[in-house]
Amino acid sequence: MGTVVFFVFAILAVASAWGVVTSKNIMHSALYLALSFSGVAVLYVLMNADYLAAVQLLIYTGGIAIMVVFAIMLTLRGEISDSNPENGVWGWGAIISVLMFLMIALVVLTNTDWRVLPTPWTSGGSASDISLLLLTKFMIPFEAVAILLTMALVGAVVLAKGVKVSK
Amino acid sequence: MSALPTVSSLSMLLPFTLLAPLVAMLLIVFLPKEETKTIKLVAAMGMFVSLALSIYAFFAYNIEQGGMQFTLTIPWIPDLGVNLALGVDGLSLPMLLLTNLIGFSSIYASWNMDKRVKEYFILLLILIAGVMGTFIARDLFIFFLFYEIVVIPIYIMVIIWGSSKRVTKEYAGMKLTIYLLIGSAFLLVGMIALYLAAAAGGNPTFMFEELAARQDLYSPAFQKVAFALMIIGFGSLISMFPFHSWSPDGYAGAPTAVSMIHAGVLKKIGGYGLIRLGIYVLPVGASFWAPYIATLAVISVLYAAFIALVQKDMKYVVGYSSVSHMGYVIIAIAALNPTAVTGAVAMMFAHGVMAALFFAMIGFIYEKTHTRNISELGGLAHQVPRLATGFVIAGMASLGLPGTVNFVAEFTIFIAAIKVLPVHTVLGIAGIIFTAVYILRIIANVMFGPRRSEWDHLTDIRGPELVPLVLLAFVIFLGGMFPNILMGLIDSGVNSSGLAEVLETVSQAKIGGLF
Amino acid sequence: MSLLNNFSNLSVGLTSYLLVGAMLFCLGLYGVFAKKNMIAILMSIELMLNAVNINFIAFNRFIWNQKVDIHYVLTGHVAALFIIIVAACEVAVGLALIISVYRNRKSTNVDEFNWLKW
Amino acid sequence: MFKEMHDLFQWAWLIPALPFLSFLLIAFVTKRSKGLSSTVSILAILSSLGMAIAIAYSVIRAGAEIVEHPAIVTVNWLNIGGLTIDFGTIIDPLSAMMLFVVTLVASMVQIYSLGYMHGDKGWSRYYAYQSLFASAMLGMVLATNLLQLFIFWELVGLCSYLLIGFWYFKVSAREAAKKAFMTTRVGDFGLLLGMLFLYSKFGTLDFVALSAAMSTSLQDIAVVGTAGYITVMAFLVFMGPVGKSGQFPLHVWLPDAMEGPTPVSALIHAATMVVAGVYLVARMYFLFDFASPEALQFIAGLGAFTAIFAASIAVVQNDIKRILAYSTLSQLGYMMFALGVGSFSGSMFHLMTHAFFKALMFLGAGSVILALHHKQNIWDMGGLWKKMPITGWTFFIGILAISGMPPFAGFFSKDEILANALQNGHPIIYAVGLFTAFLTAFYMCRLFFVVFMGPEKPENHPHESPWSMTIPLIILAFFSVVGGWVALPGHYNFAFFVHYGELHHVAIDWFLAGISVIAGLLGIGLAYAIYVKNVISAESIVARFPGVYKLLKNGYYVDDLYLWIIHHIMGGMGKILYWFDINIVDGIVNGIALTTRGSGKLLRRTSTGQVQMYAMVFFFAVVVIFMVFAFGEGQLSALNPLATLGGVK
Repeated sequence: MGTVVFFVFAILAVASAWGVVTSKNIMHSALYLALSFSGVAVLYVLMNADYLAAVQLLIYTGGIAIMVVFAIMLTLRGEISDSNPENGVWGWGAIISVLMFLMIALVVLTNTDWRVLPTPWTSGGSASDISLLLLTKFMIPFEAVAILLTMALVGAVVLAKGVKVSK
Repeated sequence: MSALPTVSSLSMLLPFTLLAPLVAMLLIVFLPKEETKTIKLVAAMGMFVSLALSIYAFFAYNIEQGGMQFTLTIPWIPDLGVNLALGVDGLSLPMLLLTNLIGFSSIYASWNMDKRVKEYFILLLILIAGVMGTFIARDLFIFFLFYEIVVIPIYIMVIIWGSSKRVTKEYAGMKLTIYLLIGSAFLLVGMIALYLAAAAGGNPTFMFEELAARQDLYSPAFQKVAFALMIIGFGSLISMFPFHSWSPDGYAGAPTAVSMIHAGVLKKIGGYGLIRLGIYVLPVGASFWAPYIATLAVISVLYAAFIALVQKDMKYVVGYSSVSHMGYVIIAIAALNPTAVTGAVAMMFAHGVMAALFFAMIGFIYEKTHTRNISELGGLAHQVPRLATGFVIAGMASLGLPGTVNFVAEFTIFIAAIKVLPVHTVLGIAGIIFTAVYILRIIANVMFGPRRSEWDHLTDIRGPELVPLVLLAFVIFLGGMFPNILMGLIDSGVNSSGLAEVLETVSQAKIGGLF
Repeated sequence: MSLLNNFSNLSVGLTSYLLVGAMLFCLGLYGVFAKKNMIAILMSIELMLNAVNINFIAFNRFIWNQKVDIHYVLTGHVAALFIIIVAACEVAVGLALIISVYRNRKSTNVDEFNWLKW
Repeated sequence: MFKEMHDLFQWAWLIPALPFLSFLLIAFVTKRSKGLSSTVSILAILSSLGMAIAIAYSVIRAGAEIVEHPAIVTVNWLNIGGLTIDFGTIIDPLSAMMLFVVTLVASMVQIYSLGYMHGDKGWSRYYAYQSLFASAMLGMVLATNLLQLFIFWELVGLCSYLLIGFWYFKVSAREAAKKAFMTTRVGDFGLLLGMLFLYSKFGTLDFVALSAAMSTSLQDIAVVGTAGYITVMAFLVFMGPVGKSGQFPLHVWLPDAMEGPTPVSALIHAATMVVAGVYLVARMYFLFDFASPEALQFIAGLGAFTAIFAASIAVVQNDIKRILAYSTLSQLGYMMFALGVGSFSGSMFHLMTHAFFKALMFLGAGSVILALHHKQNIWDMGGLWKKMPITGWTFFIGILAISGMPPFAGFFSKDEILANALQNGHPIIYAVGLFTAFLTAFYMCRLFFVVFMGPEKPENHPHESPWSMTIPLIILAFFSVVGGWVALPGHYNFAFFVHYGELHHVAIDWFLAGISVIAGLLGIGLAYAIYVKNVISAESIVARFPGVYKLLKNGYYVDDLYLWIIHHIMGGMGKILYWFDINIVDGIVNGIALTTRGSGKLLRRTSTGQVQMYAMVFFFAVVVIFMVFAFGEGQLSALNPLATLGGVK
């Protein structure tokens, strides 16, 4: 059962990602992106990361993808069907990406010493478990991230609003 | 290496000597830039303290005891074996004194400076302190550190306060700096190689004495390579042919004080380094390269002398003449003989004083007439007799007239080198004829001859401007008439530092047919 | 041949997740390399970040260091969480920048932005 | 008695020290006051003269003792490992004689200058240089070793330079000063080399020790080739005197040196400095003696050649001082060949007498020049005999002395030299010397007759010079007369004190002396015939040999040759090397810089500004590095990521 689900959603995620980078219409790209995020969220669930799956859906699919769509709408000029073109050297990019993938795959597949557990653990991964960690061991990074988030918020507002030209 | 600083008597003498100009520099930093008079006075006072301390050191140094004195050793980076080790012996003390003599004079030679006075004196004092540091360092790392400190102010000073003649001052400054940096890059490689070789048995060190004491760790092949690197590094610093071309252009572009310090002392770091690091630490390498160096040195002597004959700009004449004179120092070093090394150090001292005086006088002439072109000048002895006196004294010292310290030094070099390298030395001595020709030419064409009315408005040097003339001429004649004052000290330096034994061993090995 | 062994044992294990992550990462990389539109590049970066997250969680899921306390087991999750947060910030600021640039240059085409050129 | 003498000799260093002190005083204290400057200088040199006389007297009283054992006092000057040099004073008859001559002529010249330099702006400077010169010259005379001698030798050269160029505003004076310095420098190069080789061979420069070391070394049969070595040294050392004493081919500077004030010419370029070379050869006579005979023969030949060469040029010169200068050259040649033929005391004797009468004549010429407001061409002068009786009479004494007329000083010295030349087996040199004596008498009398006897020139208003100038003339004239009498036959004559090796008492050979006198009389008669009686026309002789006349007039074109060499060979060499330096050496440097810049220009094309491009390159590099490590050979495989990645080991 798990295997089937995994393959379905893994293929979904990867195929959507393919769509993101190949689609000529940037709006389609954005929608494929949302789909890909959702596929990944399902993979999280399969790995007992329920809470993260929820976060993924909320932030990525619900937040980021939507924001991207808005940004596209704000900046869109010209023909929508050719809004997401490749540059002149995309062939090289493709080759390097493939080489990169081969490299990673080689490492992954040839390494036998992953120290994989005989049976993966099943408990944990819930919101309560993570919150415990965040408030104890990772408290300082947590606070730092909070500040970062605030600053990003302010920064985004300031940037997007633009500086007023003083008269 | 003990963790505590080793304390000797008067151990704070050298730090104070080194710090005096830096303290003056800091004071100047906090002075308003309109107060040019005060700035100059502060700079002069700082240098005066240094000069007084180094004169004291010169006479307080115990010649009988010899070796490094006034030492101060503070471990700095223990893991790397770097020590903040200061000290002077008979080789470095004359150089320290020379630095301060010229530094003090150079302040007065720039007394009429009116462009960005504050920055000028700040940089000048840093420069002097840097040069001083190289000579009192007992640690290769510190030596190199101070050497690099020196390069930066020179670059800035040439670019801002320099003058463009045949080449622009920017070109001159770049050439000077890049040459020195390339030289120091070779040096750095050699230094690291030496350090690693010396640390092969553990206990890494940068101290000159320690490096020299670990002779058996350096294989002959290593010594040859390392010495070749040193030769390129120090050779370009001492302007040995074919690494000399920065020297005339650089001096011509530089402001007076920089020319004085550069020709007077900075160049001597090359010779000093070759002695202290080259033949002291790497005697086998030195004896391998000695004949080649001697040949290059002779080429320097004759080649630069010939070129000086046809120069139109006074500074170029003196620039090429300093290349020529440094050839004698290199011949002496290549002779690998204690007496010759004594002569080499004395020659560096003598040439330093002479070149500084020469450049100071040319600087005054340029400042007053705004030209250095020999054909545009003439008969200046009418209007500026004191300046002419200084010019003639410098010229006579340059051509090695007896009674000047230059003669003593040259004679010592010749008498020692002629035994070892007769052909080279004879050719080198032939250089004194050409030296006479070009020196007399500029003296005659600039100072003597009919009165020229366009220079009637010139005022003779007076007041503070006289300081370089009086001080440096006094040293030239004192050293020339009573040579034991200087030569005794250098001799003790050569003998007590162990250099003499090293040289004896090398020359015996040579005779024994090891090579 | 370990390679064959791994393929024969093609149940859903660590390797499968890592390969999915690698694919996503490389597709993102391609997007970064080949796209002209700045927003498309930003999206590709998001893909790459997702790939990283998959790796974190996969390692967290399948590898367990016994020496570590039970409460520390979820470190990979925390890392992924932080990445998501930072990615959110990044997208927010990035999009704001893109809009700002767009406002000045009337373009989101990176080919036209070569101020880094000598 | 010897003890108290030694007390005196201990203080010999004061003789050069006093003028030096006066130099310092004038330079730093009395510069502004003309009267004080000259007073200080003259007082100092007179004190030195007094001491020199006292020393000469003591030397004569000591007799044989001092001849055998010179009184030497030394102090250490330079002492470093492997090189020890002493400074000191040596008192023997040779140096005592020189001290007397130098201090006497110097005093006379300084007193004379009171009148001659009257009103000159550089008065104090002049006396400062004079004092410095006297000090250096005396220090040189007293030198105990070759280095000390060399040092003072160079210092007198410096003073000569400064004094020739005293009127530095004259271009001719400036060039003459430069030339003098440069020419002597060429000779000094050889001297320095010789000195260095001597030191490296014998380990000492002290005259006494060097002589001893040489004779031991020569006796040591095991050391082969010492004689040849010494001969080479001798030739090198001799180059110094060639330059300083104006021997051919380095004689060119002396005629030009006449651009200096006339008293300077009298002191430096006639009486004292130019004989320094002769003195050096005399001091180092053992070196030439130990060398193979070619060395002395060479000296004799060169001296004789210079003598006749310069005399022949002097015949056609018109400038009064240049005639005297060529005459000086000729007489120096005399002294040199005297040394070469072994007439040691004859040479020294001639040195002394020549100093008296040549200084006399120069000062007389100065008196004439001053009276005629700095005219120097002899054809602009004439009929001065009546207007300037003292100058005329003293000058006449000088003429007779140099022409070798008995009983004037030149007769004895010249005769001794010529007689020695013949007796020691050098007939050719004797003949040359005799002919030179004839020429000397001729051109000197030509000078005298034209200047003093010829028709008066109406545009001149000459008058006798002041007493400060005439008194030195009279004193020097006195010595020109009696100076020769010290060599009259007898036991304690000049040769007894000043000799080298075995003492030979030579009686005057009246036959040879007669021949010399006849040669001199012939010269005088010829001059009388041409320039007073006009029996023979000078113009017709010139017209018959125009080529020879031109050759002589231009001094055999030696000057032009040297100028050509300096301009074309040395200057050309300098230009070529400068071109090489700027274009090749600098070109390589600039070329490297340009290459760096060019490659920078090329490589910056890769910085397109396209971030994507950069990223691609970056990741491509990652892949490549991975490949290298994964599939590389050797040491790289130790870092193989396939083996090391994955899991904590």
